[in-house]
Amino acid sequence: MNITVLLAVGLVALTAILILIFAIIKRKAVPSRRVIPAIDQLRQALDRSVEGGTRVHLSLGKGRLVSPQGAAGLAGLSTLNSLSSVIQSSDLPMVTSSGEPSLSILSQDILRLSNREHLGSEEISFRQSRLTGLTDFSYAAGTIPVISNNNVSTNVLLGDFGIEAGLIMESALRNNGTTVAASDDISGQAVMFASTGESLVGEELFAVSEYLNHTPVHAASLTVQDILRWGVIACIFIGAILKLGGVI
Amino acid sequence: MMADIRCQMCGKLSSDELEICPFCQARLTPLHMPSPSDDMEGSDPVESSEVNISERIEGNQEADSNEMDSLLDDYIEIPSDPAELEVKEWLAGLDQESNNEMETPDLIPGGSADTFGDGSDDDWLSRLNSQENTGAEQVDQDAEKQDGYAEKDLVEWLQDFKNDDESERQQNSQPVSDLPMNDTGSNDDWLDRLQPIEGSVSRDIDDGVDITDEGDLGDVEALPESLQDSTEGSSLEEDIETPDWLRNIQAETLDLSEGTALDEAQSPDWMADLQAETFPSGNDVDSDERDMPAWLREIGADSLEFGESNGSGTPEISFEDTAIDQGAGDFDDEMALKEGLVPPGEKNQDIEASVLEANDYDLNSQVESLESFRHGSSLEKLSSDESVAPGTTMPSGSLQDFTQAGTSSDTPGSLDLDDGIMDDISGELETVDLPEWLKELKDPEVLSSDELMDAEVAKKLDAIPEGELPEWIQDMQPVESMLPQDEIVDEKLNEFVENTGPLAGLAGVLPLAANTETRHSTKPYQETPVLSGEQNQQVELFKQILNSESNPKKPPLPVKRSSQRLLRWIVTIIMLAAVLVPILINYPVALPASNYPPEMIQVRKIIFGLPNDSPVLMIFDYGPAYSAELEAAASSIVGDLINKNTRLVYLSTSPTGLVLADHLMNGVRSQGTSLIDPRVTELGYLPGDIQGMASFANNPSYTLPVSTDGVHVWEDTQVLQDVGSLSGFAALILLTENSETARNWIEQVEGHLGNTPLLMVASAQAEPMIRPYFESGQVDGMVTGLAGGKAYEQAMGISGLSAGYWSSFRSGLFVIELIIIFGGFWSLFGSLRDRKLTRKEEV
Amino acid sequence: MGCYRLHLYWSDPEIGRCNLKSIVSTSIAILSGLVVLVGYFVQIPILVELRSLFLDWAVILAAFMVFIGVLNISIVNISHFTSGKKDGFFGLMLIISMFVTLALGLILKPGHPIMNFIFNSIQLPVELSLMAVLSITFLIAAIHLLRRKPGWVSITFLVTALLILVGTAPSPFGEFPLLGGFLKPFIAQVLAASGARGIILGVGLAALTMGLRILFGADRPYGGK
Amino acid sequence: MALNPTMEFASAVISFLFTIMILSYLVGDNPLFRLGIYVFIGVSAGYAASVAFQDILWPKLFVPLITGNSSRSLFLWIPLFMGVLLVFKLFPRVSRLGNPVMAFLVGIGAAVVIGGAVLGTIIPQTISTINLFDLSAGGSAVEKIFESVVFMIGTISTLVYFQYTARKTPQGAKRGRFVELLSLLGKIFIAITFGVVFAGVLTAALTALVDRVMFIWTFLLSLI
Repeated sequence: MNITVLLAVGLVALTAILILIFAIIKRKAVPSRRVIPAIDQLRQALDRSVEGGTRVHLSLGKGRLVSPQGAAGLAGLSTLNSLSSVIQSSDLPMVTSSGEPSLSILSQDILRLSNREHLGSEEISFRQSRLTGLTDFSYAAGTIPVISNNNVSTNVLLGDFGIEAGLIMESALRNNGTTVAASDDISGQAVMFASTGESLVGEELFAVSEYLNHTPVHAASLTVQDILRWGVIACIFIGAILKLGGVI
Repeated sequence: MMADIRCQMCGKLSSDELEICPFCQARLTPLHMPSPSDDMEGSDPVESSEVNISERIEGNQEADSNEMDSLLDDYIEIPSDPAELEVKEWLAGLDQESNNEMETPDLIPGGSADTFGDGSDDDWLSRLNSQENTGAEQVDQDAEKQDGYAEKDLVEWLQDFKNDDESERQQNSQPVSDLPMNDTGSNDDWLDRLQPIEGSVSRDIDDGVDITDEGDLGDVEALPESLQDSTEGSSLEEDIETPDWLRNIQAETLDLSEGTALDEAQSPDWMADLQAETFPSGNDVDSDERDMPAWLREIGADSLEFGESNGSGTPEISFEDTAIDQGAGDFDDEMALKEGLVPPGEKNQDIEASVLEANDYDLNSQVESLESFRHGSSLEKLSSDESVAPGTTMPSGSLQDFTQAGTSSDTPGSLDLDDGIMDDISGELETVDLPEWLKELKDPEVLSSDELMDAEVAKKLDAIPEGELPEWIQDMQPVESMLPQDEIVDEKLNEFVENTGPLAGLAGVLPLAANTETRHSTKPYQETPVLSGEQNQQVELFKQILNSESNPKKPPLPVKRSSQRLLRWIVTIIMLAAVLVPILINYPVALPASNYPPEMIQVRKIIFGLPNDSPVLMIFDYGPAYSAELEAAASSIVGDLINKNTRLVYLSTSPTGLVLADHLMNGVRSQGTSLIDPRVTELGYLPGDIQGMASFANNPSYTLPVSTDGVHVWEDTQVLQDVGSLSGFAALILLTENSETARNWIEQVEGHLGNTPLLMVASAQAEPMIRPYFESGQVDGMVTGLAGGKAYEQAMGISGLSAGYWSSFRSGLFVIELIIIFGGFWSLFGSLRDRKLTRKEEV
Repeated sequence: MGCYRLHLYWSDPEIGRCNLKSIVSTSIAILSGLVVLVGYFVQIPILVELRSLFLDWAVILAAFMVFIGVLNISIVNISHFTSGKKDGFFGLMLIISMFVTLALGLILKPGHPIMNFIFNSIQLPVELSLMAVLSITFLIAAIHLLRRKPGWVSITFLVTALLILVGTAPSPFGEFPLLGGFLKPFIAQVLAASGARGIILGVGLAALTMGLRILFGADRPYGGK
Repeated sequence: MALNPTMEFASAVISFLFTIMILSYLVGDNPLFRLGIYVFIGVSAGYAASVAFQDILWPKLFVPLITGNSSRSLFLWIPLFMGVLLVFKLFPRVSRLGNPVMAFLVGIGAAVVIGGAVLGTIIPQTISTINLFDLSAGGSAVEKIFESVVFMIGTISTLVYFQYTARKTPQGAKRGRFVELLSLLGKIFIAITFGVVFAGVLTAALTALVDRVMFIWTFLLSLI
């Protein structure tokens, strides 16, 4: 087992232990978090949608489940889980779109469960959780009618998006909708930064569900991320000094 | 039941066996035989009206209290007619009456003490909403046209009252017909008598506020509402000093309200209750007058009653007139000042305003309605202040019963409740119930409150021996010391000599007339100390809550779709022109690329150094959307590879990669950049993303054993027989637009390449993420985008696909730069202008 | 099911009822994940074999997923068409084009000239055209950026983009040697690359905790949570 | 495999029509555009499904099951069964039957995410940042140190920008001054990164626009 693998095992084990510890010890505490303007804007947009009886649209991206991009899709699903309970009070049920069949199926499960918890019925329409395409651009193009035909006023893009997200955001703009977007892909993030009022950057994509709906485990994972962040910074700093000194 | 008797002088309880109060030596039992109605405690309205007098006196000012107390005492001490016999019993039953209050249901939501805690403003609002619903139901009942009031038709509060007094009515073994409210039947009687009066009232109101007889039920129904409202409203006047003996009465009675101190925090609460009571009108009022809020009709009715009385020209009435005007003015200014709800001068329009605005249930209009109601109630208060004679107050007993029925034990201060009742009495007197005993004193026809008052006062005063000044009056001398400090006793008062009643021949006493003169100077004293700073804050907070509720959250400014479309069209036309013009005018395409990037130079070196017939692996991992850019970047590289007669083997981890590779090869052929036919082998599609990459990197011949033609390429001497692994290739070229795909490939093949160079043809959008791998040496060379392709062609001295795009690309790029510059400035100035406008609006 | 919070896991009887079902799924997720994860790090033959086997199954299931996606798209668009909703006709066109392409692909294989013809005639030009539309869309977005969120961050963004664009190709007025030769490489290779690395590292950390939450059974999208 | 001239012309005509349909979106959303994207969605889905069958299911599942040559053929019945269970996800009443399969995929996906994050991102990116300070790589030492320091500051400050933990203050959650300062710097680096990437996106999209305009022009010329 080489040094890289050892480091990897140690990092994974450390992260797992820290998450468990913080989830148990701090389970009753609500940690203080920095303000993320995009998430505040999302809350306001959700309020307006619920009050205005318009629809909320969540797009989960195209990240395949069994791939490194799957994390973004899973983060989107986690957010959907938080959103679905909020949106239940709206006149119109929220609609989701995705470019990956597995995400579509999982989002249907989440919406079905949410309906059962809040409305006592598992009935959801396939139209409510749609697979709009099987390739990047067909997915984005297929989302355009979802936005323009469903009285959508709030668009949330959370997942793995490339520059094709520009089509979705353009459609939202043409329908006077509010868009809050996040992607794990930097090209997608750059496009979202330019096209939306407030966009989530980088790892903020993974923090949305905790900001919207606090749970001990999600809170612990954010805290652990902060700890690891400084660990990585320390490694870079010390490693750079050692490298300059010729030690390593 | 009658264990104790409350002394009307000191208010303390004494045994019913005593005749003289041990505390103040006042006579407790009147000199007469008990009447059959002795058992009727708590059920007689006049009884509570006595309490009303004392309590109202306490609630107003000491001077009044002393004076009225004297009248009251005489009236008790020297009974002269059957009505007075009953008066004593009512007095005796005061405790019982109060105890009944304990059992009455809470018809004044929000009156509980705990709602004042923490200034829980949200609670008012929630109660407001709950009241809204109940209010709506009441108005629905209003809408029902009814003949008389059968028990089933009694409105909610009346039903509650009825239930509460059920036990007492049970005790009425022998109903006394001359007592109102002694059973349900009598209850109906007075209500029936109310009908015609209401009709006249309605007609009177028609001049001011248009109400038809259909609203009668609403009138009757609204009575307790107004009572409750007045009750709460009068609770604002509790900062007044009260003499000890009155304090005792107050203390005794206040126990009923579970010690709810009359703190200033009550203000929002009663406002909430008032607000809630007005909701029926807010909900259901439409152009149909019958839906007009009941309390509103009362105001109209009472005001007009006073107006009518003015016409009769009796001195009190003329006085009342002025008092009303002044009081009303005071109240409106005061309200406008305190609550800022309605500017001064608009008070007379409030009623109409509330009715008109009630249609769309605007909470602000509800508040205006509330103010207008208070305006009305103030008129009644003033008038009742003038009519302090017992006769005036007696009829209010029935109202008192209603009120007690409609007052919860936790209503802040039942004394206020009675104040409130008194406020309404003078207004209701002519229109509402005249007890039988009172009718016996008069002609059959209905009398005005003032006539009633005169008759009663005259009767009581005549019964008092002349020249005798009761000792309790002496105890209370000097009168000036009991007057409010700000009250000036003018000389006329001292010169005044009483010529009737028990004070006949005495000067300087406080006759009714004198009292009425001082009334003016005491008005502000009565009305002014209403809201404290905290209460004002709470009123303001309440207003803010109402406004925040009625004003929806501002959504972001909607995008002007027309301007958006126009801008889009303009930009589209400009861009199409910028791209098309160079083609039309045959713009020279041989313009040099910006520079030769080092990563491109590395690619050129490596391609140039490849031996002939060497195997080169190409991985096509881009989507159709990027085919133009990547084909432009890669076509000349592929052309060079073909010219070197390399064995091109390609695969793809993208489902469309292979067909795009085909498209590229065909493009290269059509471009004619290659001199010979390419030796191309298609390994096929590599599924599984990173797993597939890893698998192929570990063991390519196992992962993709055969080509798409079904040839076992790894065993074919013409293709890959000499290549067992990735390190066996002369070069590995990855064409991708996705930095993640690039990263995955780099990571997976890194350990298997050996000396095989890894080159990359990438989209310009992925360059910043891929470049670090070139910087770190993980990637040996890179061509990025059209510019990179053009630079490569230029370096190789060929004119390929990118050269064909170059002139249009350059032109389009230049226009984009200009649009970004000018558009950016335009937006910047626009946003600055918006900021200025926003600031101006804020200012 | 409601059994998505660890601390609720055993409390609610309704939850308890559904736990049995969710526990099976959760156990499968955790076990399969652990096998693959340990297989990354530890080279125990059986684990490596299992990991490889599971990954192969995942690839096959992903292919099944594509067909489930096709069915999903069909159901939605058929319902659009039958219920006479807006775009119902287009939905019908979608289904026809999808099944014609699928049938030809199953019969002729994707590499066949007919399949290439369909691809080159429809998918390729449409995607390129959508990309062309995006060029206008992004340009308009850049124009509105300072109006939408004025501030130095947006200005930095636009100035950087402008510098890179100017450095990409010489302008009609000639070339800016300093820009193309030094400034653009420095911005792209140092400033932008460092920022990109910071973002990628952050996303990596977040992905790590995200994956662990699933292996803990805290996040269970397969059960609806 | 090249097409014959007739097929090529037909392909060009259809390409032209679809290009016009999609570009009409620049004028506004319209039925032509809708028709274009719906057909496009159908074709792309059909193509992807046919690739999934021809390149994955057939060679990796059905052929081994039919021929039984594969040593793993016994194990292939399991994914086949799981695939059948997945179909139940389309039917709400029995969709729970597919949950274990989804759980399997999610679990494997989570492991892949963790492995990719640790072995593919965190450790390599950290190491390569450290390696920037390797002066033995050649080049001017001062220039290299300067670039490496700037690079490290950019990476660190960008990382710090994302820190979530903050202190509770009367004005709300606030981070420490030092962290705020670093995150401010990180914001600049992020803006620069996005600016560079956005420029790349614009040029990539512009290339597509140029390609389409040139295609339309050449097609129209070919008609004349």
